[in-house]
Amino acid sequence: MEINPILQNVLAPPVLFFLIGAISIFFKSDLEIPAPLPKLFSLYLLLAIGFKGGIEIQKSGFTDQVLPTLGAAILMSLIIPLIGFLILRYKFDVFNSAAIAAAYGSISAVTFISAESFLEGQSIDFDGFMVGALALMESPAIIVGLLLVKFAAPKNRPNSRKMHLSSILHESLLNGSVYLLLSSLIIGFLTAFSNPSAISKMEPFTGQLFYGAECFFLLDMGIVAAQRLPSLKNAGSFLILFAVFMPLFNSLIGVFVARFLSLGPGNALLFVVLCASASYLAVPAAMRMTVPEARSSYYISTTLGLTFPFNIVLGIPIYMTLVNKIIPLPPM
Amino acid sequence: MEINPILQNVLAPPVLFFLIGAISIFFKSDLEIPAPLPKLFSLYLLLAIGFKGGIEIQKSGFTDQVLPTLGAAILMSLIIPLIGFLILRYKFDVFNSAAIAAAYGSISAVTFISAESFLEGQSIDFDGFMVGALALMESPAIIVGLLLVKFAAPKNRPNSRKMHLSSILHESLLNGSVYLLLSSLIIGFLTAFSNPSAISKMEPFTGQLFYGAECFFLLDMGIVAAQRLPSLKNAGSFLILFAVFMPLFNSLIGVFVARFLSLGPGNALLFVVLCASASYLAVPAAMRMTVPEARSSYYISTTLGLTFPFNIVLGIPIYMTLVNKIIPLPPM
Amino acid sequence: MEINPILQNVLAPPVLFFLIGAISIFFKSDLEIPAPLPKLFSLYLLLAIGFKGGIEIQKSGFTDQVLPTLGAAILMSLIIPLIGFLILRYKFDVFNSAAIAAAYGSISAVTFISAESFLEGQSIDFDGFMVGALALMESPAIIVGLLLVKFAAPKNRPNSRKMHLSSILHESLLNGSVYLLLSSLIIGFLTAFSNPSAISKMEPFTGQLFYGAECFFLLDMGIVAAQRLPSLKNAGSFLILFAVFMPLFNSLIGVFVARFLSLGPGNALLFVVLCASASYLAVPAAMRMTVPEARSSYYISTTLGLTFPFNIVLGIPIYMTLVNKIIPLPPM
Amino acid sequence: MKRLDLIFSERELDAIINTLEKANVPGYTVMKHATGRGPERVVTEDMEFTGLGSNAHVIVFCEQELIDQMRANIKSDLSYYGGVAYISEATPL
Amino acid sequence: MKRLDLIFSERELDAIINTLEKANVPGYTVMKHATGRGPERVVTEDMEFTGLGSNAHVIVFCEQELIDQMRANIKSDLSYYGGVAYISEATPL
Amino acid sequence: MKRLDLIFSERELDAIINTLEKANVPGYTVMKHATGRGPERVVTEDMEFTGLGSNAHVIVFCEQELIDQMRANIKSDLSYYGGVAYISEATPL
Ligand SMILES: Nc1ncnc2c1ncn2[C@@H]1O[C@H](COP(=O)(O)O)[C@@H](O)[C@H]1O
Ligand SMILES: Nc1ncnc2c1ncn2[C@@H]1O[C@H](COP(=O)(O)O)[C@@H](O)[C@H]1O
Ligand SMILES: Nc1ncnc2c1ncn2[C@@H]1O[C@H](COP(=O)(O)O)[C@@H](O)[C@H]1O
Ligand code: NA
Ligand code: NA
Ligand code: NA
Repeated sequence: MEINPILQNVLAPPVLFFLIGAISIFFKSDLEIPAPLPKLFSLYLLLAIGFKGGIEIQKSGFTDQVLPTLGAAILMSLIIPLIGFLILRYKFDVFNSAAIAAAYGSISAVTFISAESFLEGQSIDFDGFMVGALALMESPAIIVGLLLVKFAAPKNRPNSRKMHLSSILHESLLNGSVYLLLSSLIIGFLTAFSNPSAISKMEPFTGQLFYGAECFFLLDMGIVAAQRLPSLKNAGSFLILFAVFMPLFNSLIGVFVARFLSLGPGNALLFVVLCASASYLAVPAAMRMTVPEARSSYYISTTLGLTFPFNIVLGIPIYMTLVNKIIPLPPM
Repeated sequence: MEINPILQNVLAPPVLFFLIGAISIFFKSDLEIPAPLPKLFSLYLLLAIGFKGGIEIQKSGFTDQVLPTLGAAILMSLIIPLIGFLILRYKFDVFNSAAIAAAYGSISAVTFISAESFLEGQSIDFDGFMVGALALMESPAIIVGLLLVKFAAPKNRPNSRKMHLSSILHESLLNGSVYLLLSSLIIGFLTAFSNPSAISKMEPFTGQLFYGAECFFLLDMGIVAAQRLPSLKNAGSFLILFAVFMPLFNSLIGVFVARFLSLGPGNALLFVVLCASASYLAVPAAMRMTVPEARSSYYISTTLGLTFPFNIVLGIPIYMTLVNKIIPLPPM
Repeated sequence: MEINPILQNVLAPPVLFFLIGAISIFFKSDLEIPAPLPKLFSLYLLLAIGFKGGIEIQKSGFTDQVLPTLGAAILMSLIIPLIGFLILRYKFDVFNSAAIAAAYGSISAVTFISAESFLEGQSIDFDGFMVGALALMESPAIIVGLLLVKFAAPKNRPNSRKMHLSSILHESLLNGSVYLLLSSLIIGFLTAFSNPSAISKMEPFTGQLFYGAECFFLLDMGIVAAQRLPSLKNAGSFLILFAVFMPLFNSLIGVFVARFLSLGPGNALLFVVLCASASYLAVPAAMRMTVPEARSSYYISTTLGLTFPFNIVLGIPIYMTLVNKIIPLPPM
Repeated sequence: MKRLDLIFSERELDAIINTLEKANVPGYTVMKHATGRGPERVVTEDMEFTGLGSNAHVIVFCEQELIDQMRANIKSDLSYYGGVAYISEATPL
Repeated sequence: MKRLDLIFSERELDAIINTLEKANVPGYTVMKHATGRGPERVVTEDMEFTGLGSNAHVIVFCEQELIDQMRANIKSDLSYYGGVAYISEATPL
Repeated sequence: MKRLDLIFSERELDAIINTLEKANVPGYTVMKHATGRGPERVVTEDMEFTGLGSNAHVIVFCEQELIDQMRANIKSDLSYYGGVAYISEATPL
């Protein structure tokens, strides 16, 4: 009963394409998706998910659940990096600890998308406003990470010109992927509000094409993830364990918060997945610029090489089982 | 009553995506659509609009209106650069005047596409043969521009090896974007004629996807346009005024010609937009090769940085108001 | 009666786009589809054709015809390079003969796709398992080619470090395009088996978009093919004749094998096209690495510059006529 | 004349170009999408879509004085963020 | 041996390659999608899809004599259309 | 310090990087998508999607000794598969 959802998940096209991407690296195939094609799919997915989310939010309106859920989402993205930081400090310096912790406090949009596809495959409902939670959880962890560096390591730094509050806010809120997701969300909202006929004209692009483009992108992500693995070895076993147990730990907190918020099973899974996923777009970009002392291979290899595949292949069905166990079915 | 169509236009997804692209530059976001992705969308839009236009022309046949409209379109693309040249000569040398004037005599396919989307949003009909006018108006202005250089500046030029008539025709007719639009038009025509079942097989690609791809491309165009603005400052206020008033002036001529041709409001708007828009694909390519004395930043910054955004955001609804005021509703 | 199918074929959008691509080169238009956009379409087509083929195979099951046809396909891809090698040895050394022969023993997925489009245009049925034949025919010819080099030229080679059997298998089975096609086929099969609801979610991407993407890619292929033509001149008339007569010869063998297998006209055409087409993806990649002594311009110019256009424009309708003449209509 | 080759993360491109412009170099050329390995980092093509991006290779042909003038700024940028800078001789055609 | 670096608008690539081929250079390498600034123009990546395109960086390893032979042609191309050309020393490995 | 420029088919990139890594070079930079012509082959952009791919341009700044150490391996790779290698002088900024 616990293997079944995992197998079902693994046999869905997005996960299968992810796996063949990864396998191509182990077999040293020369399959390659050259730059900037992955960027095209990455931009497309952010635009489409934001746009559709905006429409859904406008349609469903701000129900009772929306504000508490969004608030809890932001809270989680503030707390998780603090916990992560404390754990990582056992082994790493302030810079690396803060950078890695920030990545785990933030989110991965593609993991979120995969969870949505999983729910659709199981015919479980979820709400559009969860995309709002996705968008709101990208940035706060970056701010926490940078503040941790600012206050925990004030004297070590030869050159802290980039650490003014304004540049911290800039890096966290105006990062390309944050900006595209948020502004597509707003456009979706405005369109549903003032121009509903345009929704059906966008639908073939943002809706129908989405699942296939997701598969194509996951094929690339499989390649990328598998290419990160060797550098994980250098990172040491502490970090490898962290990359698997931190998402599990975060999912546990997440599922109890979801229960407290009385979220339905679909929304609950998405909430848990947001807590459990880690960022490889916005956070690395911000950390590379503002905390160059941190080794980028640490925060990239763990998030992309281990946490992402773990979540895509095993995590999502595990979290679903967790949700089903811990959250009582809603009355009705 | 005059603000309403502008607001309505601004709240449509293509214009909204254009605006968030532009805003991303003002906020110094690192959102970026790396080359050659914009080229992909640019090629796609030319192919799709040509193909669909060719089908429409075959379907509707050559009605009474077609030939006069196409003739008037070509005439406009010959006259506008002459007027522009005379105006620009107050401030600029022959080379720059001819190059800028040629850009304003030619057209912008994306402005045309935006006008079509605007009409669809307002449920106003227009005819497929207007794509023929689009295709026919790309080249003549290039020829006029090059002839102006050839005759107005015969002795200044150290090296005029490129100015044979054959190379003028080559640059104007075989430019990649002209060629792709024209040949897609012919393919659409031939397909509708001899292979109508293929139309529905193309429809998901050239039809359904179009609106979304247009939005994505306009996101990039917003970025590009906003990045041109700083160099406009160097261009001086004369050129800035030219970039706004020349399209308005051209739209005025255009609307009276459209009235004279008894075009319906949809076709009339498209005709006016063709007159008012300026080229950033075919003309710069041709001018860079044949009139290297002209500063490319002049003709690119004005067309892309000011005229294009002006037309997309404000121009189209203004021209619609103009059309509604000046052209009597067709009987029936 | 024989010109009719050719004209009909030439007036279909994919072939028309191919032709305008080629014509753009003859007219020296600067139309260009910059790298890596062609790779995007190439990857997409392989993924989509594999996925759809896998679904079809699962749906139709392994009928009586499947195994004999697949076996015959493999056999053809072993025999054709041997014949080709014998012919080419009249003029070329072992290295060049083996490399060119391998290319003609293998297949071109886009030629196959064009034949499918041709059949759909003529409303002739064909079976999904033919994609299996496509996938199985890519590699064996590579192995034959490398074995020919290994045994026919053992002493000439200064450096044969790459010619271990393991590396021969690696180059032939793990080439990117072979791998993507095969694994997409498996994913399609698994999806149809365990996750049929996902098929309709993939359909807009792998199905509806396919025809348009094929047209876009053929536009590029027209450009590429026409750019190969000048280097064909250097290759000499023997190779030029080979590039046209070898496919015709292979189609003749193919049609008799198809008759022997009692294939219906649709499957027969696809089988013949597989025999007649030549590889420009998997084989050149493998030969470049393992037989650097062979001139890549020989095997690329013939396959891309002549055989591919010949098959797309004239070959397919000719083969159809052949199939109709030689294969009796199935009873019923 | 000298040729200055700068290779560093494209995320620092704006900072470096600022330095070049402030020194009034006669021109510069930027090639993006470079990958590689340095003492500190491996940069691979497959990571380009992530927040890390790839490297930029900047070439500047200019006089030695200009280089001397920019040296401190460039060195500070590169030492903080990583990257290499090399000078060689070059003669205008 | 010498190394010749040419940087100019990709629109002039055919003309320059013609010049190189006529001089029978042993080979050349082309890197497109370069951007930059020169005395006359700024070339940016975002403009690549427009009619202006970006720059090409051409490297030629060849003997000094060949360079002398091509000098006039290259200079004329570059002076008319813009671009830079620099020579440096290079030794085959 | 020296600058080593290697230009060859991207299909041989892994082999060459192996050679560099074995010699413990301090770093290297790779620029792909280069095209060109050599004594043996023409490499064009339009062929990049086929099995042939395009060229890679690899730059290594390192000491002369390392180059001497790698010479044999690199030469063997390049002679078998094609490509060029040139050394020039370079001074760290
Ligand atoms: N010795 C070297 N030779 C050539 N390129 C180098 C060398 N060292 C570093 N690089 C380049 O500089 C980039 C930044 O290096 P790093 O200092 O490790 O951040 C690397 O990714 C390489 O592209
Ligand atoms: N001093 C320089 N150093 C490096 N690249 C240059 C220099 N001057 C010009 N360039 C390059 O040459 C291109 C053409 O310059 P221009 O002569 O302004 O058209 C520029 O876009 C730069 O990429
Ligand atoms: N003399 C040269 N100067 C610059 N690049 C060269 C030269 N010779 C060869 N190349 C480059 O090296 C690649 C491989 O050459 P080949 O040895 O013909 O395979 C060519 O495609 C060019 O990019
Ligand atoms: Na998280
Ligand atoms: Na105009
Ligand atoms: Na074949």
